[in-house]
Amino acid sequence: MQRVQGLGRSGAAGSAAPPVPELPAVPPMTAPELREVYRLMSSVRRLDEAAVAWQRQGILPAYAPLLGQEAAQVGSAFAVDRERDFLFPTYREAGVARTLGVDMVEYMSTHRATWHGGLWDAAEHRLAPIQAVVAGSVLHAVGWAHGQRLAAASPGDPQDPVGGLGVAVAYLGDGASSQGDVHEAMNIAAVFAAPVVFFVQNNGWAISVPTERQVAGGSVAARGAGYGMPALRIDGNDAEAVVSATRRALAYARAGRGPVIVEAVTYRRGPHSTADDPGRYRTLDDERRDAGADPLERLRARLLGEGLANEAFVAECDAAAAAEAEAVREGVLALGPRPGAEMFDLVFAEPTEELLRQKAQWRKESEHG
Amino acid sequence: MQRVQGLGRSGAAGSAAPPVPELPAVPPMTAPELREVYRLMSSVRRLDEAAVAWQRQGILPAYAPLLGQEAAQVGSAFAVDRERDFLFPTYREAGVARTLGVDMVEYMSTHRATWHGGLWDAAEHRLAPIQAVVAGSVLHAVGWAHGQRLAAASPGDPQDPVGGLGVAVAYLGDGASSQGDVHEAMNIAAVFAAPVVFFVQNNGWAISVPTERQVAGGSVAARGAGYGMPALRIDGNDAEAVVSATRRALAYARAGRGPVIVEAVTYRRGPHSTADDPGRYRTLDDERRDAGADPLERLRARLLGEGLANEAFVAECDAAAAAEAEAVREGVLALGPRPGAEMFDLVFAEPTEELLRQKAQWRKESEHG
Amino acid sequence: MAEAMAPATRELSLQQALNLALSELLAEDPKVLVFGEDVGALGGVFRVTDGLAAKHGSERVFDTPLAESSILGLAIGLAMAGFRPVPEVQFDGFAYPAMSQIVTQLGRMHYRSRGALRMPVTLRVPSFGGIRAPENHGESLEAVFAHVPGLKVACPADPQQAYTLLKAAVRSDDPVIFMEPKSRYWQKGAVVTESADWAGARVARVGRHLTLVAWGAMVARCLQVAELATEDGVDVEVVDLRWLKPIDTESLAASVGKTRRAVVVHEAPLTAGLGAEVAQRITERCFGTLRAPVERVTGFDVPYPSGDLEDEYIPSIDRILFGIQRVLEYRRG
Amino acid sequence: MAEAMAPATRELSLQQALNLALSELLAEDPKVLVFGEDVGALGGVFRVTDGLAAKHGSERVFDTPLAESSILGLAIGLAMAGFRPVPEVQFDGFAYPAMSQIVTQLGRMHYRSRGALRMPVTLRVPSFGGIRAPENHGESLEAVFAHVPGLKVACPADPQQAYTLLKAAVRSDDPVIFMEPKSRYWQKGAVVTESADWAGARVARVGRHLTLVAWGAMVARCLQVAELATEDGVDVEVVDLRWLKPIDTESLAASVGKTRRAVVVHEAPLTAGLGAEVAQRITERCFGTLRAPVERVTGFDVPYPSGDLEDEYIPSIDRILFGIQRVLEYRRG
Ligand SMILES: Cc1ncc(C[n+]2csc(CCOP(=O)(O)OP(=O)(O)O)c2C)c(N)n1
Ligand SMILES: Cc1ncc(C[n+]2csc(CCOP(=O)(O)OP(=O)(O)O)c2C)c(N)n1
Ligand SMILES: [Mg+2]
Ligand SMILES: [Mg+2]
Repeated sequence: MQRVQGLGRSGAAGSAAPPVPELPAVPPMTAPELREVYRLMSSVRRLDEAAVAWQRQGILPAYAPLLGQEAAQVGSAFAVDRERDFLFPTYREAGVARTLGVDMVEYMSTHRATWHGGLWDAAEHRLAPIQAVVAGSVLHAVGWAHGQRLAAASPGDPQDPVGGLGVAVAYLGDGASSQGDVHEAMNIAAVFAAPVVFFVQNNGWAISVPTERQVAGGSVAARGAGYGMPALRIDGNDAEAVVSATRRALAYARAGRGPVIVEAVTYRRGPHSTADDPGRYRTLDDERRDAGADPLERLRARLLGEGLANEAFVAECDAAAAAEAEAVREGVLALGPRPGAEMFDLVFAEPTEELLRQKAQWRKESEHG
Repeated sequence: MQRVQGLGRSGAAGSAAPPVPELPAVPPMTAPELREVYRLMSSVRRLDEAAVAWQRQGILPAYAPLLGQEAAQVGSAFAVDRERDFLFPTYREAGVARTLGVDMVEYMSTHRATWHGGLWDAAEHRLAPIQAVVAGSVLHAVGWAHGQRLAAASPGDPQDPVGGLGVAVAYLGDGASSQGDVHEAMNIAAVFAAPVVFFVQNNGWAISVPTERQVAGGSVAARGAGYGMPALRIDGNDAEAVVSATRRALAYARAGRGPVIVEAVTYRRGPHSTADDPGRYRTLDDERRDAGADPLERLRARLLGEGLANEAFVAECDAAAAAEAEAVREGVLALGPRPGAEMFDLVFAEPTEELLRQKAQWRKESEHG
Repeated sequence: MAEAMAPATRELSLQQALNLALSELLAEDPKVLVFGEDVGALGGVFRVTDGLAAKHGSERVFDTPLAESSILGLAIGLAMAGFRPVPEVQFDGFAYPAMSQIVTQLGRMHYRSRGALRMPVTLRVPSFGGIRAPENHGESLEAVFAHVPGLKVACPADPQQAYTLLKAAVRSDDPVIFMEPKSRYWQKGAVVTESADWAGARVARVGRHLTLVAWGAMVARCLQVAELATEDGVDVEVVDLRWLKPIDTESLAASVGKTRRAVVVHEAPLTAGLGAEVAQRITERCFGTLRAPVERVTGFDVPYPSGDLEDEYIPSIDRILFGIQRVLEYRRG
Repeated sequence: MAEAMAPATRELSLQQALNLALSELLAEDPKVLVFGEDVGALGGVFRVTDGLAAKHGSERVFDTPLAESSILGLAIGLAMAGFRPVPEVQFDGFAYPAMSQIVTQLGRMHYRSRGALRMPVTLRVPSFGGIRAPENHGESLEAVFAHVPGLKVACPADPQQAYTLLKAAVRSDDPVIFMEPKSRYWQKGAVVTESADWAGARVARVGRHLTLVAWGAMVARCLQVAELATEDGVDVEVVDLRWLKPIDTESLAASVGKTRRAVVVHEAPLTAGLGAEVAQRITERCFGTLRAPVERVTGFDVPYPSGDLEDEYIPSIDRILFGIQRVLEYRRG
């Protein structure tokens, strides 16, 4: 091991940027794929707008809208292999969940204050529970991904696993990129060549703090080079750009070549959450200037413009989305509180006497109904 | 604020590397400066070797040798302005302390198990206490540095503070660079344009883990670009290269332009600490191959070769170093344990009744002598 | 009413009382700095820092990137540079990423440096549950903070305490963790701005038969319980602990020495909660007069639950009344 | 002696007992993984993992970069992927940088996911003081860990316990924090490898007059104290708590129900230490028979000091004897 790599024999200074490999190319999306993405984005848009309304109607205590991020969320989740990949969401990933086929009543249960994390089965749907700690699950993605390498290891060459590795997709925001855990995750993933895609939705804001006062240098993707990790910074409002970039990243990781950053540049068109008041930190003019074109409208214009779909298809998507939102609304309304006993029963796989005692006391003193 | 910077109107992908400013040039070192650095390095070498011997003799319970890192430590500390800069050491910075003029008995008191942190006055010597938590003080350096900007702010342009800013120098190792706090510190320092020099001694090892299984991409300096931060990767065994790089970095930070990374590539020639057994993870052949030329010998050869000093000077430095080491040995031997009452008295600036009560109980039940 | 509203008395919410105290602290000492996530233009997610950046300048009241370890690390470095930092972590649960800086650095720098480096840092932590918040936004960390050497811990229960304790905390030359009961931010009360009553615990209600010990949002609940208990002829004393470290053992002993019975109430989980410490201190001092073991009515040893279940988790009026009953009906076995 | 050394019994140091247990666990279950800083080629700074990488492969026993939050984060992700991780943080004080992962993730993932994601993670933490180590290398975090919902906490006192408890911890499907008393790593003792005695607390010495409750390195010290106390005719029972969460309250009550007097001993600071919980549990269960308040002999509320002062800080034999004396001489006031 030569320790002074990056320094010539003369000891001349430099910053020793490591070489960064190229990502594989992927074929363009097909028309059915684009239509499917549009259908999903319509559904997500409607659900998201509905959830904001439900919060105003008192059905949900709070909600974190993803308005404007539909292409980033649907596109990235559309690209994954739902049989073997595993996704790690934040608290703003309704579009990812919907694309993976998670029951949206089970998803919305978090915002209904029914159950932190949501009611869906994380193992079955390969979508980890909702994560309320910013950057809290990025390291889990690396651990899970390293596990895929370990499982694939043994005989063959781990650089070229048979059939390819399952890939972890870690979702994070521009704000999250400031957390130490994100650096640790990227560094370790690169050292271990773990199959992870760090999917960054840079939506311009972390609550009231804009990206330029958050992310030194302005780009999370720009950090990849320092780790010798490929990184793509893409227009996150262009659904095909998102699908293609994620596919390229997945192919690279799947082949055992290591992690990739995809930074989808998008815009948080709504408030941080329904409790937020963006008027305190940005103007409507700012929003108009910065938001760029609406991702759903952009895809619609393209589909219609290139003759990949017609108005009837758009109308059908709209109608399906409306019906779906209404069904979710009914499901959410029907969600009762979970039985209090679950507070005790779900803590451990192997229950303790102490918690059984506390549960008995709770039953005696508090159980309602 | 245009949020899709780095993406053209076409939305084309890229990694959006931010522009990285140039560092100012500095004049070459003078002959007296080079001699002074040699004198300091001789003294540090002797003290360090002596401390290892003291550990074997039972005078110190443990010691972390810096053998091979003399140029990096003396060179960087030699470059600072001892009136207004502030340095944040790790647990392996005897060379930095000696160069700043810290009493080396007070420094060695840490290794004598007299007082965690050392006995010198951190505020007076502008050297923070010894830090046992890897990367524990890197953020303090950023906070201290941000304080210099705040103090300098008011009327004038903070980009060009009158007389220049005090600069914080944060010492860290290759291993430390894996810690989340280091990323947080670099990111925030860059966002705040805080006057910090991150001085990385990449000595090839973090205990038993070599840099290539620690630092993705192989270089800590390479990370600067992602933050839009200038970074130098230098031969850390070349004393003049270290002094010059640190001076350039300090000048840049002092002018209010922001933080800089200096990565001094060096080699930990000794064990991690006197408790370590490097034979378990590297061979003597590895060491011979990787260590490179000894920094003290290199500087000596240069001074003699270029006629900047003569053998008499070298001998005089040796003799002074030997005498100094002997004096420190006597001082260390004379160090008695601190009075137990300090356990209680030094916790708070404003003492509490509770601790006074505990101290009284301790006096009653345990005070010896 | 006109008299009660004398110049020095104002009717303020707890959140307004904190805001006023911060503004006055910023005005009185140029070394005071306020920072954290979203504390600037937004004024904090609970509006505690509302208007402060505009009034005192965005150098002195500033947003940080989203990194709690950094918020603490900056505070420590700024204190070393002579400032008097008042950082905020946005919610209790986000003190965990800063735990190494809190425990190994903030609490030890004065000691480590033998007093050369003072740490006049007040860390504001919106704390506890009760507002149907997302996961990890309803934590009660007082036992952890109180266990850490080198820290002091304060916790106001009402607007007056919020104002007075925050002033005392920020003016202190030692690090103080300042736990704000977020479910009480909007509660109003009279605030006397020149109050000097900030040290030690506080008797929030005088009573004869039993002492309830609480802090933060549980104080108001205990006061409610005390009113209900009068219906059964039980006269409850309520002690608001206020300083969770150091604990004012004298005041606890004085109260329980009189009432001979005690129940301690907190939201945090039972095991190794601060209630154990309070109970044990009472027992140590009042063993001879105590008529029953001190009872604890606390959260359970489970993760703080989602909104639908939080009333099952937080000590309810019923559960506190059960606790009182157990103490009153206790017979030596 | 020949009989005592039957096939299943070996004379091992605590560190060797842990090494043997880990090696057997790696052999019995291919899902077991061991990782942390310097646990591979070096075998750990305390040699607990010595030889394991060579024997079980460097995929299953591997070094991580120097980042404790990552070590926990990796463990959680690996558990989600079906592994049974046994991570190590190198020293107690470096659990703090991992605290958010420990509290908000490791302890909650099973609950959050409604049981869909199990967390069979055993986090090994070389703990406590007594070896003249650098700063932050002598911490006692048991009160913090015990307060965290969703974790179990084990702490062996001798080679036998080390072996048996580690096996139980790793085989458990729940997260266990495994606190190893580093000052006892080199202590030897007989280890019966097929022991099934691992649940709950353990009576380490039977006695009649007073119960000493301890864990980790303090157990051996309490056994010494018990021998000395016999000289004064005091017959001390020593309870080794073993599991610091959940606490085996029944065993405590059984012992103190008999002796009617108790002293709890720990290295951690007094305030909000686990001693308060133990004392309060004893008081709750034995109030009627207790002859004196439970005493606590603990570290002080100060940062763990440098080597020269650590014997002043850690409960000494003298201080424990003083505590026993206070209990024996207690008279109701
Ligand atoms: C560790 C942590 N710190 C603070 C918060 C409070 N908080 C919730 S979301 C948020 C902003 C996150 O910004 P970003 O990562 O850009 O994601 P976005 O909300 O834009 O989707 C903050 C500060 C938190 N949940 N977790
Ligand atoms: C947070 C933390 N984790 C682990 C350790 C144990 N430890 C002490 S030094 C060290 C290696 C540090 O390597 P590096 O940063 O390269 O510095 P060097 O020792 O080479 O000078 C480790 C793991 C520690 N002190 N602090
Ligand atoms: Mg964002
Ligand atoms: Mg190193």
